Amino acid sequence: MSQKLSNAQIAWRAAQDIADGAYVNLGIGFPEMVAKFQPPGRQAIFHTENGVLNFGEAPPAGEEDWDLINAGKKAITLKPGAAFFHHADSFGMVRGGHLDVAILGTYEVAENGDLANWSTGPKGVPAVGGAMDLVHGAKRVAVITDHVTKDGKPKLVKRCTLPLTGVGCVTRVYSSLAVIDIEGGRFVLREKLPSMSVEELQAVTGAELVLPDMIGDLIAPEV
Amino acid sequence: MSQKLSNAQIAWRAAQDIADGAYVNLGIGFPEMVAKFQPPGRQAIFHTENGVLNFGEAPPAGEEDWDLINAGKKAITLKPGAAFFHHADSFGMVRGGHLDVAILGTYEVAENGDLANWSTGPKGVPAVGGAMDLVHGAKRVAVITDHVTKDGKPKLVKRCTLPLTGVGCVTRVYSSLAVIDIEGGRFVLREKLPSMSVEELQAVTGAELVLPDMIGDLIAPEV
Amino acid sequence: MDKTVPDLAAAVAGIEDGMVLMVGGFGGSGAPIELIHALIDRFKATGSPKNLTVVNNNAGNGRIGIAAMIDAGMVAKIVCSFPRSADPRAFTEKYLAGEIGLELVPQGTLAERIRAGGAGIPAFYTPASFGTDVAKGKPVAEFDGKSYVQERWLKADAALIKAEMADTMGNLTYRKAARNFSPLMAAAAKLTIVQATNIVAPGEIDPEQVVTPGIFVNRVVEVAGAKQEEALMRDGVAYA
Amino acid sequence: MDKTVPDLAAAVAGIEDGMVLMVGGFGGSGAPIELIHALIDRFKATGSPKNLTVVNNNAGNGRIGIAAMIDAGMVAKIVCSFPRSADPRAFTEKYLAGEIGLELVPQGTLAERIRAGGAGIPAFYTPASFGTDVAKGKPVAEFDGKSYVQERWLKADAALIKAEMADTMGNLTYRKAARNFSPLMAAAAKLTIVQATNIVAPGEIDPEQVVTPGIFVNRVVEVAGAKQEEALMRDGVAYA
Repeated sequence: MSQKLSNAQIAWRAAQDIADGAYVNLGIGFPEMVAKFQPPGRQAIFHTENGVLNFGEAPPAGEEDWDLINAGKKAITLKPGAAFFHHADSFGMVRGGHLDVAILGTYEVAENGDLANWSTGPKGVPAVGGAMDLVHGAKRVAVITDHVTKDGKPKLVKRCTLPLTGVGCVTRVYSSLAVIDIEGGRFVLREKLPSMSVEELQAVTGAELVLPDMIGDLIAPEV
Repeated sequence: MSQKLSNAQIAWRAAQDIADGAYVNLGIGFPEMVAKFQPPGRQAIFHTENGVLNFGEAPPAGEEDWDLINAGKKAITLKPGAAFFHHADSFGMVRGGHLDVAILGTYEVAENGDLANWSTGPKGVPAVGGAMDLVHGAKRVAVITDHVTKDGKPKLVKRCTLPLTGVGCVTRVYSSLAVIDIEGGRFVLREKLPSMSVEELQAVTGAELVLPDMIGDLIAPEV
Repeated sequence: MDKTVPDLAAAVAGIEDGMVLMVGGFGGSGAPIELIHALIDRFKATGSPKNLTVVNNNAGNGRIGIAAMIDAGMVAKIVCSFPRSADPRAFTEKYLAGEIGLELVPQGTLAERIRAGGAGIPAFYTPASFGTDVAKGKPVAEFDGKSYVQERWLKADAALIKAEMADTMGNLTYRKAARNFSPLMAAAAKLTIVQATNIVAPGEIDPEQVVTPGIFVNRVVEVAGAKQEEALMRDGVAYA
Repeated sequence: MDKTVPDLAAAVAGIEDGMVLMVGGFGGSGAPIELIHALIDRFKATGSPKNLTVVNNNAGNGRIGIAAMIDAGMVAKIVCSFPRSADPRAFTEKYLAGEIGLELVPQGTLAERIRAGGAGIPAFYTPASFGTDVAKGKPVAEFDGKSYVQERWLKADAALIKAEMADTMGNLTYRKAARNFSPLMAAAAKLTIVQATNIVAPGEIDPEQVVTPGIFVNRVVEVAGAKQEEALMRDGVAYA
């Protein structure tokens, strides 16, 4: 297992599943990278919690307008057809099931769909932001993540050990090694790196992988 | 008891208690008349349930804009400093305690503050509109009413017999004969027609009048 | 990402028997008359949609709009706060004959239930109707010493909405007090269908002036010379 | 009906010890820096207000705004969703020392609780935080087979709000994404204090473009050259 997808490649793979015209929220940090890899001919509409729909890339340095930021407090620009709204309306969109996809980072994700991505434990200052809302309501909640921690421990687990962000909310995991759906409380393997055997993948996954008849090759370009 | 205030005079009396700058909702029909009698130098801001603040009088016939109406579906005009908003925001203003005064008509009002103004019984088509919301939230909920029904029966009663609009919500009654506060579950007489004795007033009132030391004269100009 | 459809018939496609249909407007202000009449046209031609539950503040006026839907026999039930109007015959006659259902909801509760439906709030508490016949059978609870009624969200299969300006992505503005229930209904329906006086390109509506963001809108059809209910009433129009 | 006040000191009068204070803004976007600093000035001169509970999405950044209030010792507790920022030292140090309280609220729940406070909804149900540590001790209920957490409204004694345009009656617009929590807070506070870039006469704001109607606003003060938090950060300003 010398090979794995880079973060950019994971983001690229997640972007391939976003349909033209989809309304999408990308979590702060790593998930924001997904926006870069929209396939040609498709236009997703990005939502940010602080009240903007249809924002675009960061402006050039020095041209920031600090009243025009995303949930990560980074300066953004608008695309034609954008809209502003207040925070209650913004989270109405989230909870109300109006987003097609939310893509989040994670510390752990469990085979029952539980997500733990907001706290690594009781020390330090806790901060939850919009994650606990985002995991509810979006038609599809996906996570993008390295398959294992820096110490090599599985991030895809039987049950989360860290404080939960949401219960039974994740439907798909894009990892550095595989694409896995969560169905009926199980990890169902959809794609894996071609260089890797199912046994090798199982060995670094914390819960049993269900193996359908068809398992695709997870192939991402150099990005 | 040959004498009583006209509807216009009742409306005039109610208007005297509306402070400059007050935010006010006037119920459909008779209460709308209160707007005509704002004392000189005072400007109330009128709210209508269908999403307008600071509307003014009806436009001349033939100049109506039917997208600019009040809750009674009558054409209105705007004053400078008006605002439009949707129905949930409009009733947020109502329930949220942002209106200073709501003035409603009534079938019955009880000494415990209960109001019955939406239904005269199970026959016909029931219709409630915004009354059940308006009786909650306004800092002061007042009713304007004839003191008795057309048959001479008291409209100010010990307990309502008709279906309630709201429980314990009314704080002041402007009638054709008196001004009465509701305090501690009792009718407290504040003003009465000078031509009428307390005994005569009590005789046409369905619950006991509490008599404070000072009872004012209810005097309204010819309007 | 172009939500425009070519005509009214295409706009109202997919509204089927038994659906819950929200209809924007308060009286004639904001009433999407042309969309409603297109739906009646379909019913006359095909016998569908029928058995609809219609959510609106009122229950129709005269012989046009929602009243014409009732006259035509398309409506099984009305959810509204005030089933009266200048000419409420269409509803009144069927109601008194037991041929149409009525769920009477206080106006602010109706607005908030629809807002809750769009915002993913399954239930909330309101002081409105506590202690009245309208609250019978509903859960009550006390908060800070005051009593409240629990109300549930209200969602729809489809909504018919009249906007002033729309861009092709479905961002909307409304004209004056015509917005009333429409922004709430647009969010609470699975299929939100909009007739707009004027359709423009994305970017032509100032993002700060969008009232209903396009995320809540599925289809937009331009109806330039939209009729006002009151004008049709004075002309004595009967549609059903 | 003129809600304008002559200066910042007059604007923040009446905010007293122990009050719950909502502060608009999301990070620096919409942060009413000048109102906050006027409140700090009063505290430095008089020792009051202190023991404040501050409601904001964040818990301050650098040594200005809310962070400077914390540094000055005015804040007993923060209610927020995300007490982190580019430079969160002011809060972090006091929090880890046990000198400041924290009520952590999911961001959408925070927005909805404030909205409920302004709209007279004492409690509502949300899916957010169900099954997590944040929901511990809160009532839960099931609707249509799904579990939800009951949340209570959030109100304030006062709110500090930054607007773009205000008329003298208190009707407001906001600049771009700077509106965020502000329209909600303006409605949820007893005393809503606004700094506006530009104050105009009634009628100069199109009634369709008013975001916060004046009914929610008590005082308006003009602050023409308002500072942006990010610009002050880059200049290394420390206010407390």
